[in-house]
This record gives sequence, structure tokens and C-alpha cells, in this order.
Amino acid sequence: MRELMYRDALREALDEEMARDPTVFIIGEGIAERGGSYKVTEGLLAKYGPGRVRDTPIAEAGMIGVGVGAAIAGARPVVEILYVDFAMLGMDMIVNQAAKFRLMTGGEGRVPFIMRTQGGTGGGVAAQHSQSLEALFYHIPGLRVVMPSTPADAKGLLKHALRQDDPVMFLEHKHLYMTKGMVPDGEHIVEFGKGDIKRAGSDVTVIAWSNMVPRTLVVAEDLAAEGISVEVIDPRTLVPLDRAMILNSVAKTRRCVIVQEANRRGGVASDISSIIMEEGFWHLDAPVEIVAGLDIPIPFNLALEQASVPQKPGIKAAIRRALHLEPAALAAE
Amino acid sequence: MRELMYRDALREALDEEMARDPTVFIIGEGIAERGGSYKVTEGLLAKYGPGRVRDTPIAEAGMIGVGVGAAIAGARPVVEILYVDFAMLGMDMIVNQAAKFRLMTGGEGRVPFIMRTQGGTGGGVAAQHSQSLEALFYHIPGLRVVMPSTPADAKGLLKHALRQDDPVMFLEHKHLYMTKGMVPDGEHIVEFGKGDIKRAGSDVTVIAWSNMVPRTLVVAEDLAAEGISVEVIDPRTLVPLDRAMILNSVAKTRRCVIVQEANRRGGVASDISSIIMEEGFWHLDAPVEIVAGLDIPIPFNLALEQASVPQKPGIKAAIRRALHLEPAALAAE
Amino acid sequence: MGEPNAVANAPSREILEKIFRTAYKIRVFETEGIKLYRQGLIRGYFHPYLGQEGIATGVCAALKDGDYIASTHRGHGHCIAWGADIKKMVAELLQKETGYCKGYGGSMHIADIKTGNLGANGIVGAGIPLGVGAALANQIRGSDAVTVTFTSDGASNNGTFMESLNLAAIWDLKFILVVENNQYAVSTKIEESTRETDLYKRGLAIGVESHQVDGNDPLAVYRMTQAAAETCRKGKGPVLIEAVTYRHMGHHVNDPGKYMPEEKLAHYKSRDPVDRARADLKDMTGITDSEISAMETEIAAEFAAAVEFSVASPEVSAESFAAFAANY
Amino acid sequence: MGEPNAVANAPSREILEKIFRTAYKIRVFETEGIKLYRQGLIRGYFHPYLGQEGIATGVCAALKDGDYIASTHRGHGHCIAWGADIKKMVAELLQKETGYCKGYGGSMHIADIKTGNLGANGIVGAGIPLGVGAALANQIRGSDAVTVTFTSDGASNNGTFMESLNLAAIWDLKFILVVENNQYAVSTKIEESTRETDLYKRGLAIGVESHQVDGNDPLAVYRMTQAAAETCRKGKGPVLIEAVTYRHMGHHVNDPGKYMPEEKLAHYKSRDPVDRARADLKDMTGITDSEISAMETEIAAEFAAAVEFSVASPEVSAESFAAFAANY
Ligand SMILES: Cc1ncc(C[n+]2csc(CCOP(=O)(O)OP(=O)(O)O)c2C)c(N)n1
Ligand SMILES: Cc1ncc(C[n+]2csc(CCOP(=O)(O)OP(=O)(O)O)c2C)c(N)n1
Ligand SMILES: [Mg+2]
Ligand SMILES: [Mg+2]
Repeated sequence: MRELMYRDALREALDEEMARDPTVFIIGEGIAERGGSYKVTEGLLAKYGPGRVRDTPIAEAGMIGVGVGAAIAGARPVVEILYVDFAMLGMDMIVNQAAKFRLMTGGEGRVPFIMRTQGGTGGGVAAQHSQSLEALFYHIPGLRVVMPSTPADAKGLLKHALRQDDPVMFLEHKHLYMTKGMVPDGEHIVEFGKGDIKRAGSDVTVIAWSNMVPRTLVVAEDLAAEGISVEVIDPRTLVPLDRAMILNSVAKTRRCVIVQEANRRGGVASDISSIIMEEGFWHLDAPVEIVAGLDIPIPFNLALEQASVPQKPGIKAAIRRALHLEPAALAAE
Repeated sequence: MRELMYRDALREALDEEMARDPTVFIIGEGIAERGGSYKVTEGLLAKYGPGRVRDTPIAEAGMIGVGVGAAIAGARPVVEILYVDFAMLGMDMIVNQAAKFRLMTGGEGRVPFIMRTQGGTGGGVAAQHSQSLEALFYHIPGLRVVMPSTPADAKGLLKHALRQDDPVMFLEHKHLYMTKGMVPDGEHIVEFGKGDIKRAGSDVTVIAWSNMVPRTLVVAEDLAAEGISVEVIDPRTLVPLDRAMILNSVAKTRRCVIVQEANRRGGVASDISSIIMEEGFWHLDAPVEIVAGLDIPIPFNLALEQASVPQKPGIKAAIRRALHLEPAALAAE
Repeated sequence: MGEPNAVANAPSREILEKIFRTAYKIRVFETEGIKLYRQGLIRGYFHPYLGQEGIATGVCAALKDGDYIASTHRGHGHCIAWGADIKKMVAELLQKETGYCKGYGGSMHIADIKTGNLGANGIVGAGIPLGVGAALANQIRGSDAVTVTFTSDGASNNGTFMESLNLAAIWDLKFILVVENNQYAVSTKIEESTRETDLYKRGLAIGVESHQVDGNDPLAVYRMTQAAAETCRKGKGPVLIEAVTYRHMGHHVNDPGKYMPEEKLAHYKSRDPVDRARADLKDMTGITDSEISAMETEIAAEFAAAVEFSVASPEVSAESFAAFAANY
Repeated sequence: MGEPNAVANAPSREILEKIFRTAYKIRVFETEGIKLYRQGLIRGYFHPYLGQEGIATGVCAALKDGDYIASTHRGHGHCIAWGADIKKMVAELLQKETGYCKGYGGSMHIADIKTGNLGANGIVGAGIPLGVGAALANQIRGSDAVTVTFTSDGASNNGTFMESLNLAAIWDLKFILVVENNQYAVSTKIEESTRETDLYKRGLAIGVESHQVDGNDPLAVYRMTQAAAETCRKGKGPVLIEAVTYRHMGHHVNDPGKYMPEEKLAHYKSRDPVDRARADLKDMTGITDSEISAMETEIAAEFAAAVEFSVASPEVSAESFAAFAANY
């Protein structure tokens, strides 16, 4: 095990897979010479040459489309989109091509296309550079949606992404690049569909992903001091989702809070809540609560930006509410 | 009251509003000379001239963007997109411009932009022409999402859309254009955010929209013969959503089924379920069930197409399940 | 998939025969397919390639095994010219599991990855970035394969056209963009969609070698594609070919095409690409009418056999679909 | 917003003075703004317009009240040239409720709809369809207003560029597309992004009147824009103006711009557009150095007052934001 930054763990994954598989290549804006805005691809141009590490013009629809085409033709493209917000320019290629090709070809065509990008709020970059758009990809059948919260997961999931055959929306978080964590030595792969219990607990299940994981863990630590035992589940991949891990935990704790940075309406948290409704209802001692962003674009002003996404006090309050609901409440209705 | 087809009701709304407001105009592929693929705009070119009824090249991103710009500059554009699937080409303009402009300008800028389009399955038009994509728009703060199921609602909602100041995703259904219904004479406006109880009932609440409404009403009729009283709620606008109507009905019936044509994962039904979870949990005698499309693109083969979206037997079975769950099930857990 | 032929003035009999056979096969497929449609055997979309046969035919005859193509919503002709199995095409249109896509895809989505056919597409213009992507994949793996994307006048006004072609240009990809300018997008005339109807000029504006050719002359298309493929294989980057043509009927089986002026239609019909291919074959090889008749009969029989095969094929299996869907 | 001036060879003193004042005002705004950024008073993105002042200045001087502009991520200069209130601009950058967008927008989103400023934009290229849309709205309401979209070399490779301009062309809209070719997109050189670096040729390819101009010569830009606006108002449709220029520093406040070759930077700095405006004013009007100094002092004082105003402005109100959000 070594301590690595999230961005360095991502680079290790790319480096190892590029060395292993000559069809892996990377395209994006400023990712070659400049090494990318977050330095994830630094050094790869020197190592793998301008054929496999290419800068592009500002052409998100084209880059994504070209990546999808290259994947269909048997290569393993990694297309880096600077901000997930800009992926909206390539939605047709993601929704109508990448996600559908396998079905449209009766299962024969595969699209091992990876879009690496980052989202989330981050210090005043405002409405068009701060979104958490995972719900849009989550809804489209055929896409895999990956949102690592730690360096180890980032590395392991990216390596797995490069060895499977379906289109992957690999969504990083601008706040996580400089965070550190232990990463196993040697070959380290994290398969899709396996959640991770970032903290075991028995009183309440909290589900969080991406940058909400570290935030939730701090809250869990605080609450532990008050004698409340919080289990924190990080699904790591939203599609496929580790339903079993979630439902087992909820069956145990009988209470659940879901934390997402994205705005509340129609987010992934809603879907997880609806799954627990259908499959875990009879286990629940309290309604599943969602802590989420406000239903607005992110404002520029820093205080408002922070007010627009979940912060620790809000997460803590929701957990407390989930715990303080007594069976009496049922009688009171 | 007169009986009208859905498509004629839409045309009446456009006609009346174009006569009333000279800044209303329509652009789209084949909507002028040819009157549109579903004949909604037939005759409007002759009446309002080529300035206000224009054919466009195949340029969805451009059309949507130009519509958003015209709206910002004070006109009232109606942009017709042939299939909602093609709106993916204009997602940047919808998500990053139309939906955000009001916030980004501190509330001063408004975007009275209407995108009229249609979705849903319809007889073998396959994966790229059959989607129900309302969930993507539903999640984006700032958009209004309208899905009329009857000619009267279609007319009234489109007229209201043309008199309010926010961007509207006006989503029609290819199967509804030729359906008929009574439409009030004279000025008929349906405000956003007001659901409609398409059928009153007391045993179970079923929420459905667009083409799932007529299908659900048939099921409700069948069940009435068996002595089961189904309340069918059509929210008509998904954003804003008539939460009060839904929660009141659920408080009354204590059981709820949500029917959506879109695929299950991350659909609007999930969000409605999560709202009932948070605000109606203590009223429920059974988990809220969702009847939805499979999580796949729509196949070309007709039998498979039908197997991919909710049909009457599936809706009926879900309603029965919701009703047959006895308090005993709670004890049995 | 043609032979690896150098540019030549007099094409071989083999090529001439291949061109005629292909053009005629497309003609039969579309003509008979429309009948099946009218009988209710085919559902959904069906955009006939009638009148444009010269383009797919000429282009594909100039390509090699290992090359790639990407197609449009009007894709039957490209597929046939690429050498597709007519049985599997008809079965697909008849929604059978024996079809190219198990009946899951349909007319607008026939593809055959194994042979480098990236497929038809229901999104106008989408084949362009996909084709550029295949060309990029081939460059990265050091292949000298050329990728052709067939596209349309309508697509030329969509952003994806210039954006993708520009990527092919800066990366010197082995990519040929064939713009089938049939002068309409559904009922909208090209003059209403753009001020500059010479579409090849768009390529010039971003430094791409670009040409215009008579799309109703299969041999001219063949020769131009040969030259373009050579340019590509030399590493000089993409070439754009605008092939001017006209449909023989409306946009879709059900479109009467009333907006197409009679004289113009008559003009183009008098320059029919299938007739032209037949005439070229006769003039340049001295082949007899009865030999040609024999070919035509054979092709018609192949289609009839494909229909028989498809009709006899079992319906799709709900179980295998459920299994497929479960892990999509 | 300039006066309704006909094309003329010798601009009036008023115009010359306006051009100089505007260019200088932008120079001060950016130079002093960068200092505020380094002091931590401004957060988020800040893309300086230093070196490109001649373009916004020349273009806006040729426009009229009632016209429209749409801008880019590098938008301060356009805003100032359009006559924006410096106080409200600085307040916006300082996240104050007294700013143009209540502090909700920030540098990349300053807009002022009332005056026809459709706003800066964080999405490269997005201002093009928005501007075409405004021009369409104006055509429909019978206004003779011209809309200018400022855009960039980077945007020219994005699909939206050709797609939107084509719509303006087929509808003969009163639309001017000003492409500020500063030869970089962040650190990517234009030569790496396209084979054809003369960007005006893209307009020609779709039948749009298109020109290239020296973007560091404010008067040349002014004259070309005047002519273009006249073409537009005559109903002849859109005009594309490519204005070639160079940044005086990196892409963003925090970009050292090491990739910009020193000689090239020196060359462009020696052709500084603010100096040029000052020289033009002096040469063509005989104004004295002390008069110019007085103007400069006045402009600097205006900026200082704006900072004072902004710093003293109250923080945004959480309550009013909550109310706003509740019905978004
Ligand atoms: C992006 C997109 N927009 C609209 C359509 C609907 N549509 C299908 S074919 C067609 C006309 C296409 O014209 P053109 O591109 O010239 O091809 P042609 O039909 O003439 O071969 C249209 C508008 C579509 N399939 N995709
Ligand atoms: C669609 C989109 N892609 C990428 C970016 C990130 N980005 C911001 S500015 C910029 C470079 C822009 O270069 P250019 O368009 O030439 O404008 P300039 O900065 O030179 O004024 C990039 C890539 C963006 N804002 N929008
Ligand atoms: Mg056409
Ligand atoms: Mg630039």
C-alpha cells in the first residue's frame, strides 16, 4: 500500500492499461502537452507518444462521437471532457449511439468507450461548470456510471472500465483530485457493481457517493462520539448498483438517509429511495430521507453555492431525524 | 364543448396564441409547407406567413439554440423537434442555457422558450425514435415539463405555456395525435402544476401521464367491474408537480402505483415514489409500486417493443399486488 | 468490398460486372422490399435508395477487404454494395432472429461489425463522427484501412459534419466522406437549407481535399473513390466527395413525393444509374443481353429466396430477449 | 452603443475619443481586476481581455442603441464597450447583490438584457445560436436592430459555429459574427486545431459575406463593422468578420502562458490596440497629451470608485436567495 493522490491514482490506472493494451488511447482538450487541467494525464504523452495521447479542438460532440466510433471499431478510447457540463454537447452520441448500439445490433456490437470527466461544485465556477449530472446518464439503459470517492477506487474502477465492453461514464469530482488515500500495490482492480462499506455501523444506513462520501464520513465520526453508529455505503458504481448491499444494510439498520450533491428532483437518490420502497418497505422504521442539492443552478456567490449543496449540518440533521422517529409516529397519523 | 383530435387541439392553441401575440413563431423541420409530420402546424403557414412559420435544415442544436436566443431577446418561439430523441443534439442549449439563464442573470433574464416534441413507442420505429426522455428534463432545475394526455389538456397547457416566462419541454406522444376528446369552447387554459383526477376512486391511487393515462383508465374500468375502485391521477405537468393532489390521494387510499412508459431506472416515477416515501410514508399500507419500461433501448421487433413498455396486464397485476398486501405482511417480516 | 485495384482508365470486366450486379441487386431489393412493405410484412421506417444506386455501388467497388463503412437512415444500398447477405437483411426487416440484428435493429440500424460495416443510423449525421472514430482506431493500430462514411445533403447543415471532418483533417485520417446530395431533406429543398448548394466547398474551407461527382455515374464514382482511397492510404488525410443525385420517389415508402417537380424527376430517371451500369458493362466488355438477363434472373431469385428464408424463420424468442435485457 | 454613423473615411472626434476611452477603460478594468483577483477579492474564473481591446471597442462603436450583443467567456471587454456600468460589473465579480446578476452569475455570465447585452457565456460557442436567435426575434418583430455575437477561434471548430451561421444566412438575418482569432484555445495553438487558419473562409463556404481584419487596429475594426451593419440593415443577411489578434498574457489569470513564444508576444505588444487608439485620437484630432492624461485619470478614478462601491455593498441576502430558489 502507498498513499496516493486521487489524480495520481487515475494516472497510474491509465498508464498501466496503456502499457498493457495498445488499443487504449486518450483524447481531450489540453490533455497531451499540458497534461490536463487536473494533471491526470501528465507524462503520458512523453511515454506513449502523440498517436495515443492527443489534444483536440473544442469539439465535445465530435470527440465523444469519434470515441464511440473508435470503440465500435475495436479500440479502447478514453475521452476526457473538461467539465461534465460540456458533455451536454455530446449527449446525442452518448444517448443515441453509445448506449444503444449493443441492442440495435442484436448484441453483437459492443462499445468499450470511456468518457472521463469531472463535476460538482468547486469554489465559484458558477452555473455552467458546477453540475452533478450523473442522473442523466443513470437513466439511459446501456451506460455504466462510475463515481469513485477514493484514490484506490478511482484506480481500480478505471482499470476495470478499460477491461469491460460497455460505455462508461467515469465521473470524477473536482474537489477530490488532490485528496489522498492508500492504494494497494500491484494489480488493483475494482469490479463494477460492488459497493463498499466505507464505515460499518448498526443504527442507520447512509448512502453517499463521490465527494459526499468524505463529508458523510466526518458526520458519522461526529455522531459516533454521541453514541450513534452510522453505516456509510458508497455504491462506487451507480450503474450497475449494488442493490443487495443497500437492501441488506437497510434490513439491518431499518433506517436510511441518502446524500447526493446533485439537486433533489429526479436525482439518483430518488431512484435508490424508490428501490428501498419496493424491496425494503417492510423493514423500514422511518421513511428514507434524501439530503440533496437545491433545485436550482449553482450560483456564483460562494455562500450561496454552499447553501445549494449538502453540508455537514444538513446531513447530520437528516440522520437524527431518521433516528428520532419512534413507532409512536405511526400511531399518531 | 366539441370533440377534437389531440393534434387539432394543439393546432388550435398555436393558432389562437399566434393571433393574440405577434411574437409567437414556430420553427421546425417540415412544419411549414408540409404542416409537420403529425399535421399539428397544418395551415399555419398560410395564415401567419413564412416569417412566423419556418422550415429549418436538420439542425436541432441550432434550432433549439436559436429558439433560446429569441426567447431571451423577448420573442416567444415554439421549436418543434420531430422526435424527442433528436433533442439530445440540443441538450447543451437546454441544460446549460435555457434552464440556467434566469439564475445566472440574478432573476432578470427570462426564457419563454417552448420545445414541442413527441416521444414514446409507436409501431416499430426502433431504438432511436421511441424514447420517453422526460426524466432528463425533469432533473434539470429551471425547466417546465408538460405531458398532456388528452386534447383538452394539450390545448390548455400549450396556451398556458405561451403565456408564462420559463422554458417548457412540451412532450407529446406519437400515439395520442389521432385520439379524440372533448375540448371546452372559447378561451381554455390549463395552468401548470395542477394535476387532474382522470377517474376518482377510493381503494388505490394510480399515477400516470401521457399515453399511460388512457391505458391505465382501461385497466381501472376493468377493475371497477371486479369491485376495485381505482383513482387515476394525471399530473399533466411533471414540473411543476402537483404534490398536494398526489399526497392527498395517497393519504386517502393508502396504496399507490405509478405507471410510466420510460424505463424504470432513474425515471420520474422513482422521484414521485421518493416524495411519497418522505411525505406520505406513515399513510402507506403497502409499498408504492412502479410499473415502467425495461431498462433497455426499444427493440424494432413489435412483440419485443410491446414487452418493453407497460401493458395492461402488468398494470393490473401491480394494482392487485398493492391491494392484496395485508397488515399481516408487516408482522411476517 | 472490391479488389485492391490501382487507378486505371479502363476498369476490368470483373469490376464492371460487379458494379452492375450490385446496382441491380439494390434496385431489386428496394423495389421488392417496397412491395413487402405494402403487404404489411415490413413495418417501421423504410427509406428507399432507388435512384442513388450509383453511389454506394461505385464507392464500395473501390474499397478493399478490411476497410470500413458507416451509413445513413437510407442504408440498404450501402449494406448491399458492401456485400451483405440478402437473407439476413430481409430477415432483419421482417423482425426475425435470423436477421443481422436479431430483429432488434430494423431498417435504420442494420450493421455488421465483423465485416467493418458500422451500420445504418437513425440520427442524421451521426455516421460522420462514428466513421472518423473508426478511422482513428485504425490509425492507432497502424492499419491502412480506409473508412467511408456515407452521408447526406441534410447532414451537411448539421454541426457534426464540419466538427467531425475537421478532426479527421487535423489527424490526417484515412477517411472519405461521401455526401449523397439528393437535393432534399424529406420535402425541404436544398436551396431552402443553405445558400451554398455546392456542398464540397465546405470541405475546402477547412483544408480538406474535396470534389464533386455525378452520383448517377457509377464508374465516375468508382474512379473518384479509388483516387480518394489512394490519397488516404498515402497518409494525406481525408477526402470529401459530393455525389449529386436524385431520389426516384418520396423520402419514405409512404411519401408520395409530390414536391418533386416532374421534369426534374424525369431528367434524373433518364440518367438512371442502374441503366448506366448496364450500359457501361455492355459497351466496355461486349457482354451479351442474354448474359445480362441471366444475371438479373439470378439476382431476382436470390431476393425471392431471401424472402422465403425470412418468412420461414422463427419468430424472435421472448426468453432469449429477456436474458439479453437482464444484463443490458 | 455608438451613434448612427454612416460609413465615413474620417471618423469624428467623438468616435475617436469614444474608441480610445473604451479601449483604455477595458485595459484598466482588466489590469486592476487581476490585482483584485490576486488579493483574493475575486474568485472563480477570470479570462482577461488584455491585448484584444481593439475588437470590442471598434465593433461596439459602430453599433446603435437597440442593437444586441452576445459575448464569450472572455467577456469583460465586450460588456464595457457596450457601455456597461463599471460599478455593477465590479460588484458582480465581487459576488455582491449590487452586481449585474446579484452575484449569482460571475465573470462568465454578466448580462444586461435591458440594454440588449445577452451576456457572457461559459460554454464556448454558445453565444452564436443565442445571437442568431436574437436576430431572428428582431426580424420577426420588424426591428432593424443588428445583433453581434463575439466568438473565438476555438469556437470555430465547434459544430454550433457553422450550424448557427447557416441559419442566419438562409433567413437573411441582421447578424454579425465577430471571430476573435487570438490563435489559441487555452494552450492549444490554432494550427493544431485546424488545417485552415483563415477562419473567415468558413463563412464563404456557406455563402456568407466574410472578411478578415487586423483586430489590433480599432479603427479598421470599426469601419468594417460599420459596413457589415449596413449590409445587414439592407436585408442582405449576415456578415462574418475574423479579427486577428493575440492575448497579452495566458488564458486565465492563473495561466502563465509559457507556451506563447516571446517574439510573437513582443510583436503583438508592439502593436498594442490601446496605444493605437490613443495614437489615432492624437493624430486625427490634435488633442493634447494633457487632455488624454485627464481622460486616463478619470477612467482610473471611475474604476477605483467602482471597487469602493462594491466592497461597501452588502453581502447577498440568504433570504432573498431562498425565496428566489423556492420558485425556480
Ligand atoms: C438528427 C435528426 N433530425 C431529423 C431526423 C428526421 N429525418 C430523418 S431522414 C430526414 C431527412 C434527411 O435528409 P438528408 O439528410 O438529405 O438525407 P436523405 O433522406 O435525402 O437521404 C429527416 C429530417 C433524423 N432522423 N435525425
Ligand atoms: C464547450 C466548452 N468546451 C471547453 C470549455 C473550456 N474552455 C474554456 S475557454 C477555452 C479555450 C477557448 O479558446 P477560444 O475559443 O479560442 O477563446 P479564447 O479563450 O482564446 O478567447 C476552453 C477550452 C468551455 N468553456 N466550453
Ligand atoms: Mg437529401
Ligand atoms: Mg482563442
